[in-house]
Amino acid sequence: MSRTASSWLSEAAAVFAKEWRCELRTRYALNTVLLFAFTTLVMVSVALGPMGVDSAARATVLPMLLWLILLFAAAAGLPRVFGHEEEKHTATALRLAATPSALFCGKLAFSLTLFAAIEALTAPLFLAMMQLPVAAPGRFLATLVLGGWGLAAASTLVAAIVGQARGQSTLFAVLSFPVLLPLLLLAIEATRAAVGGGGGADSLSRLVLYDAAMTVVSLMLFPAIWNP
Amino acid sequence: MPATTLLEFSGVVRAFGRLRVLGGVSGRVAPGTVLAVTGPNGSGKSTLLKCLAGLLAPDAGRIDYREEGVTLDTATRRRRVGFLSPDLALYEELTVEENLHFFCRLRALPASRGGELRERVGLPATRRCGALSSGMRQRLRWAFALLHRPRLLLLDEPLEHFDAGGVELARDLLGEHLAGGGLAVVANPSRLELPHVADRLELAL
Amino acid sequence: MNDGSDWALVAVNMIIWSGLFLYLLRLQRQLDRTERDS
Amino acid sequence: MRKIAPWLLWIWIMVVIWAAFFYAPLAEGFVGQSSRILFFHVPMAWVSFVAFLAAGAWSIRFLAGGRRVAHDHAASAAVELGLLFCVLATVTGALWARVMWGAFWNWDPRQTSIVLAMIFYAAYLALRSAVEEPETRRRLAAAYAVLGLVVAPFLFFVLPRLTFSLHPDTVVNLRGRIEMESRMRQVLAASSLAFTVLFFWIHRIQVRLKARAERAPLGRTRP
Repeated sequence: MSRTASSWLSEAAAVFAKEWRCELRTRYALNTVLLFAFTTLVMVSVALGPMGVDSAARATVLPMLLWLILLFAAAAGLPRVFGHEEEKHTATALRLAATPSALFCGKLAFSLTLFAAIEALTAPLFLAMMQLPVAAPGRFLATLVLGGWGLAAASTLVAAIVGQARGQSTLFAVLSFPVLLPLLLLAIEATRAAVGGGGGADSLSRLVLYDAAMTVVSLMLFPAIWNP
Repeated sequence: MPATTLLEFSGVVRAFGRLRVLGGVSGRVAPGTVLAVTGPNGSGKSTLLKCLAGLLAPDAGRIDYREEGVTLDTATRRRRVGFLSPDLALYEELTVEENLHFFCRLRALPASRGGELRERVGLPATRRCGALSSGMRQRLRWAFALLHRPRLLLLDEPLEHFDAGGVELARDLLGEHLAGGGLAVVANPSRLELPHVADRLELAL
Repeated sequence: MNDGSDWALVAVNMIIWSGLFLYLLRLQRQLDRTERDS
Repeated sequence: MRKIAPWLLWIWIMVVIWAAFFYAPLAEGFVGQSSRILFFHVPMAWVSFVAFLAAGAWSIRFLAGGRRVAHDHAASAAVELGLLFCVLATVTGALWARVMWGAFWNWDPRQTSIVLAMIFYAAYLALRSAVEEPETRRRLAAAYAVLGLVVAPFLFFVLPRLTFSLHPDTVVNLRGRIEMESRMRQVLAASSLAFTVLFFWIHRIQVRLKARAERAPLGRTRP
């Protein structure tokens, strides 16, 4: 089995395809996450409502709400990315057949696309329900992409660690929040700038820095987590 | 068959917490032969096979596996061996064909290889693994283990859930593997009645 | 606003630091004792 | 030498305390004497950061260098000690905030980031207790500590710079560009060094105690 780049890429693609095929069959993560995001959205908008937050604070408070909703949606759907493999003993077959780095990239791609789906649904709804005008749509989109990337990368790595421990759901929250919160603060800053709330101009560059560091460290660390 | 292909392990120790499951086990398997590992439940058969497969790091001891004179490190060995065990499972929500196709892609094998083995072990293509009987699941494990034509087979309880037909299939598959110069370590091979058993390893509690 | 709390504050830090030092001594003694026993 | 070494450190500490009061001048804009806390609060935060870096470094050695148990002991001891210094830094920071701005806690970015660091490394200990199998526990804990090498610098240096910080940035910022009188800087350096020596000394002893506990378990073995 030569380790050419193309076979590595097809391995990662195979993992990605398998993840989505299993997901669409069981619809486990998708349902949980979308239901979760939607109910939180409704709750928040009912509680706060367009008039609930006075206009001055809107541009600073609402971005925080958006990202909290996205964070909790991620925490609902992403931790099982590796957990179900260990529980159902399919992890042994994967350890025998897959290259760790390709496996991680396939799983990361799945988390990214799943999270993109969450954002694609939640963000527009949030803006509509909150009637929040966006001054710089391009920057807003960039923040969603970069914030989503960081969230997915960190969650996938923590999911790999938690996959092999007891009491996974609580452990995932405990382990992932301190990793995700700095990213969240950056994303909120950048979102404020995008919505026109001013400030946080260089948050985008810090987001890129955090995402890159998180992705590189995850790739290097995953073999140590995955191999016995 | 040149002896450049050989599995040798010596002084393999493995404990779980303070429970010492393997206390310095040794053995040697040459091409075309089988090492039969027997012993009561909990004597460490599965643990030994997992260590040999590289799925479990031994606390002490040496595992040396050479293929055509090239010694393989643990990570390479793990992906070259054919491993079968009762707690190995494939994806319930995927069909037999999709499962085998997935592992063919992981191992950079043509999809036809999956189909070929599926027919050899007699499994329907489009049934979901979740809906397979335990005997059929065991046949699928054999297909998974032989998918990439491994030189070394590590079989833990290979006949579990098998009826007479299953035992017949296992004997043929293992016979072909050994005739082709393959090596095998088999735990609890009682009903296999293998002529090729060259060596026995009795594990005590 | 200076109601002497600044001195109290500085004193707390002194206490913390010497506490750490005593912790060091206690550990050192504990280690010597275990090494002597075995 | 072993007998008198601790007392050499004690003398050093005494000298630093004396210097903090009589050698270094008072910084302006502080309530009375409170600026002197600078020589104690800042080193505590600095040492907790050093501890977390050390834990990451030992974890890399553990993962890359044959997964030796001694490295795992060193990493977990560094985290435990780092957490202690992190708590102390947070407490002294809150006390200072109380004296300076009348409120113990105002979620100032620097306070937020040190608490996040505390949560992260408390999570490291939670992870260690959640995995029974010793080999897996060490491997996963080491991986998380290496992840900390990305998170901790971000928390200690990047995050506090995010929004306006009540913290007297002009006087105190860990990035080293400390605009202070040279004499204050000298005392701070001496104090930080003393704290760091104290950390590594306690750490060395704890590692040996951990190794001894694992070899001849006196009843309870450490996680």
